[in-house]
Amino acid sequence: MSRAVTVFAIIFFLLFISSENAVYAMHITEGILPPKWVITWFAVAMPFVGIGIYHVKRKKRQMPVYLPLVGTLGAAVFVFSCFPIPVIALNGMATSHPCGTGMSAVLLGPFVSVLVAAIALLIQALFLAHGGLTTLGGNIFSMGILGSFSGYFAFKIAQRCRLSLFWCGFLAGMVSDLFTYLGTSIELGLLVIGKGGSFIKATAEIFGVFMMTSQGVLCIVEGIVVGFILVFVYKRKPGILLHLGLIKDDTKPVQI
Amino acid sequence: MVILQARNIQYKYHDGTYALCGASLDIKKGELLAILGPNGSGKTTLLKHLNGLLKPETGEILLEQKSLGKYSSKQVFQKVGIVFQDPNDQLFAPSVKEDVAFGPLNLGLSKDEIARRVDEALSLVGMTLHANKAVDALSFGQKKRICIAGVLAMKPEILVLDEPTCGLDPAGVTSIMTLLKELNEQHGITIIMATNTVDLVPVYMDRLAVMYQGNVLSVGTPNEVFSNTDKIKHACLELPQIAQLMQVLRDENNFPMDSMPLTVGEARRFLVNTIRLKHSEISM
Amino acid sequence: MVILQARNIQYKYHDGTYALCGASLDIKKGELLAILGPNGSGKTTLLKHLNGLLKPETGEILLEQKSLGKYSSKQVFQKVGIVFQDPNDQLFAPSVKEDVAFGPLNLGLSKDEIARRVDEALSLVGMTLHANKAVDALSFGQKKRICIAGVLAMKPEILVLDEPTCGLDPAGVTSIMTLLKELNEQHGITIIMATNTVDLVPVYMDRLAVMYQGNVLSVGTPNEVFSNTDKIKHACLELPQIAQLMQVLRDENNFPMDSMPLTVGEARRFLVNTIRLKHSEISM
Amino acid sequence: MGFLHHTFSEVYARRNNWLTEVDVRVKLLYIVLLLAINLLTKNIFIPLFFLSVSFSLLLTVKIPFTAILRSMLLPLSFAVFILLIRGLHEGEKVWLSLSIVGYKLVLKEEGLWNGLQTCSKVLGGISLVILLSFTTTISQLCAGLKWFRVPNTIIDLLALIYRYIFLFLDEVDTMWTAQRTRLGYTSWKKTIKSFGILGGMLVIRAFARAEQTYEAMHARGYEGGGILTATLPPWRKKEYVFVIGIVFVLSFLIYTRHVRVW
Ligand SMILES: Nc1ncnc2c1ncn2[C@@H]1O[C@H](COP(=O)(O)OP(=O)(O)OP(=O)(O)O)[C@@H](O)[C@H]1O
Ligand SMILES: Nc1ncnc2c1ncn2[C@@H]1O[C@H](COP(=O)(O)OP(=O)(O)OP(=O)(O)O)[C@@H](O)[C@H]1O
Ligand SMILES: [Mg+2]
Ligand SMILES: [Mg+2]
Repeated sequence: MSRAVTVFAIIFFLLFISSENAVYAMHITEGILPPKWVITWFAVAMPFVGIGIYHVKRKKRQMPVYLPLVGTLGAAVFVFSCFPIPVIALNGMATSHPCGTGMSAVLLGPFVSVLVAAIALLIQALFLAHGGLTTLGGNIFSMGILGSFSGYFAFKIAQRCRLSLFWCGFLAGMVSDLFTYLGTSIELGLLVIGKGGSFIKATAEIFGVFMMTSQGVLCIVEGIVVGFILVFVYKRKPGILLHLGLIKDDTKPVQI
Repeated sequence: MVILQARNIQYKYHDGTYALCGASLDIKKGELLAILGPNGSGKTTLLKHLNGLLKPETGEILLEQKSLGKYSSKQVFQKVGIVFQDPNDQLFAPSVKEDVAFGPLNLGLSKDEIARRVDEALSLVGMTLHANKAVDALSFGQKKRICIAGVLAMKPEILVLDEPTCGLDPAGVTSIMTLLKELNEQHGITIIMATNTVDLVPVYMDRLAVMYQGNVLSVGTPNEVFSNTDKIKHACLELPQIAQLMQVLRDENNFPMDSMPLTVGEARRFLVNTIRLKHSEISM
Repeated sequence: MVILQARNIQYKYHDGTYALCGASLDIKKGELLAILGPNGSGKTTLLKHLNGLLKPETGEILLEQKSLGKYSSKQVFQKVGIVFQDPNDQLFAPSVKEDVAFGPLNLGLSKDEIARRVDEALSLVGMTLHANKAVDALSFGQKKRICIAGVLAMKPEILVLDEPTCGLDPAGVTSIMTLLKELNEQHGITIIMATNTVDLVPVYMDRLAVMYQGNVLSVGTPNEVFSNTDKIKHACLELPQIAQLMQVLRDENNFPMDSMPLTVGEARRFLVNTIRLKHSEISM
Repeated sequence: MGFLHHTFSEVYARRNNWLTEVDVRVKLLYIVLLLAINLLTKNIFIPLFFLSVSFSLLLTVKIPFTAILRSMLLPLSFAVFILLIRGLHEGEKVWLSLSIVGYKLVLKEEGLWNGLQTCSKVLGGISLVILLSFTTTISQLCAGLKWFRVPNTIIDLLALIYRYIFLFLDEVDTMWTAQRTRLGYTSWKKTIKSFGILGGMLVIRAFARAEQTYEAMHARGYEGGGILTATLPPWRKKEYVFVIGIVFVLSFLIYTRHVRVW
């Protein structure tokens, strides 16, 4: 059985790199989740989005520039997630695309990052046909919630451990990417429950497929790029990181 | 000698707009050529074809009589340097020196060679004193110069510039144009620049091409091109101010002219002569 | 009558650069005033003071003889509209209509009134047909027009523009300047614009102010200001092309001039007269 | 344009045709309800019916077949993946057993049937979404969402993000090109580094843009309120007809038990 999965992983992978659209592989496509899970995931996602809205509203009242700031940074993260990152995978070089949620969680905080991810997913679902409307809740769960919170905590913990800015960014990018794929795998794995399959086995298999096709390397590469980005911004405009609360104050120089 | 040649280039953007519809242009070695045209006429698109950044749908680009496809992109980028309109889009490194070194570094040169090239490029654009400054601390015109230095550090034979004077004050315009003229005359670099400012052209340029709606309407010396005023009007352009004055004088006041003066110097000579002529005519 | 007055404004940015060091300027009701100056001379900074976007460190702005501090910021924004240089910073709504409606919406007007104002503003700038278009489907010049419409929809008495013609082709420049002239003459809106293009000034402007290093060097009609060529040179500016020609003719060739012609029309009249004069002088 | 090939644009939605003129509220209502039916139905032909109707509707407004196909490519590969996984994992009855390069593959009937059902739902659902997106502009969408009481913060952010995506794509494209001409992408290592710089520039740009945009908004009286007017015309007869239509379709489907509602 596992051999069969390997073969299909390869077929799947070839299918992926052959299509120019191998972009948002981590999004679950419209129509795949049954009604029960559609409702569940929406129910899980709603509170987080709600808290995100509350955060934006509160901050906006204190400083009105916050709304356009979330808008432009959200757009920047979206564009970042379109970068064709080259990764070394099964059959040599291929390109894949970062999730970007790790970066947005670091820049905007986890709750606002969920909100931004939700909007990005809506835009992708509608205008790129990546993901879907009924699967929006599920995708918000994996990419928005898991991605944002894991990335955010990775960053904070790394900072607590006094790692340099680069490694903080690296961990945020890598961990959030990993968790996004894990979330997607769990959601797909849950589908076999009650159909005679084993949830753990299916999840592990799907996660394995993701990791073996380019996404495994992508996690590391996304980490490196996010690390580079933070260092670059720190070198050129440290005020930005200070303003967003990534680093504490100007007096103590951040290790690079 | 023709060094770079665009043959019948047609190009369509993703959204279906035809930005170029059969544009052809010959660029001679060592000349300073201006491409003039209204907004959206395809200047930037044509410039991006000249070093293979965009691939034409039909037609081809010949670099030294060989199709661009026969070169590796590294070779082409080394031979044809391009400077875009907004300097803020092109300065990546925190300091001036590092930014200029970006190209040579990617060429895989030795450290000494890189340092030499950076110094040389900076002195060419007259920015040696600013080598260690942060990029953000520079004025707009200085940033432009650093962009040019960054490309010069790769020792291109051809320099392509997109609206190098846009957004600069008159003194800045003069200084950039003088720099380009110097690079052209003293270092033999072929220069092609797109511009919207007609007044610059007769003063600095050897030849000019007029673009309109994705086509090259006419090519020639400023005198040749500007004497066909209908074509200029048709391309939504204007004559240089001096030429406008001379044109009314010729057409409405019947001043006799062999060729139309285009610069302040030419106009002055012409006017002084005319008056002297009238003078002597009458006193005879 | 002076409608807006800057008195001894001093302003320092966060990083410590003094962008304005005691600039003073009077703006008369109903005039079309240009602010000329090299890059970094503080034009944009001064304009941002005129409607209270920036607060001066010392000095004050008087709007209709009352200090700006005595108005609520909403009142000021309604009286003084500002259009920035880059239209992309100002057009944030997805469609033209919604963008123009943004100002009236914030004024708390009724839906009907908003719709009426949007239509009116769009027809003033001649963009009624584009009301439902998406903002990114417009050309640069069209975007500029929509920016102006967005401000006009708030019915300001004073319109402040930062380099409205930068990056436009000659036809675009003419069309924007004609629009401004029309708004000024037919609708009585006082207009203040910063610009780098000296050639525009004598053709369209009533008065001009020259800025240099955070100060206003001189104010007056184009004739007054441009006749002091030393000051212009000092401020890193140039005379308009026609004025340059006239200046050499006056200074080097001793053409007698009462006042220096600055536009094509004036120069033509002058030249024709001079020649006729010489003519009659001699034939007498 | 390199890496932005997959970028989207509203070119089709900005055209004028009878589908773009249908009221956005009606469209949203239809799409959401039809998506629900698509999900709930046990009948494999209903999603396929949606697929064919959506396709023919899009073809009537002259949207190129290839454009539709291109946007379906990724969901399609996803669907095939699901089909195969289910075919391999679920059920007992062997439908086909074959061996490829030494591996023995057993496809089972029940799994394949279930997979086929999911496949059809993917196709039906995606085609409905595409039908909406190819005929609705973002500003119509915002107005529609506002009418359905979606929070203002989401709508404002949706509009802002959508607007700035295009701007940043252009800017990033220029920067990327500039890096490329100075050989920033000639090896894997350089590429990663150049992307880091590009991303950093993007963040810095976003920050500067936010400040300039806020200034421009502030100068037009913005103090933290909403940013869209989003006015919709009142309901016309046509819209009422459409809404009554969907009610009939629903009751018919429930009556014929193609849709099982728990
Ligand atoms: N990225 C793009 N996608 C789609 N269309 C484009 C793109 N860039 C340019 N165009 C279109 O192609 C045409 C030519 O554009 P181009 O930028 O070459 O003009 P230009 O002569 O450089 O104008 P300008 O003086 O404004 O710089 C225009 O109609 C423009 O709208
Ligand atoms: N946000 C800022 N932070 C720090 N310094 C600034 C800022 N904006 C402008 N400056 C500085 O203030 C001075 C005046 O700038 P300003 O933008 O007003 O000039 P300008 O006359 O508008 O120039 P330009 O013709 O280039 O638009 C310059 O020295 C500039 O470097
Ligand atoms: Mg251009
Ligand atoms: Mg300025």
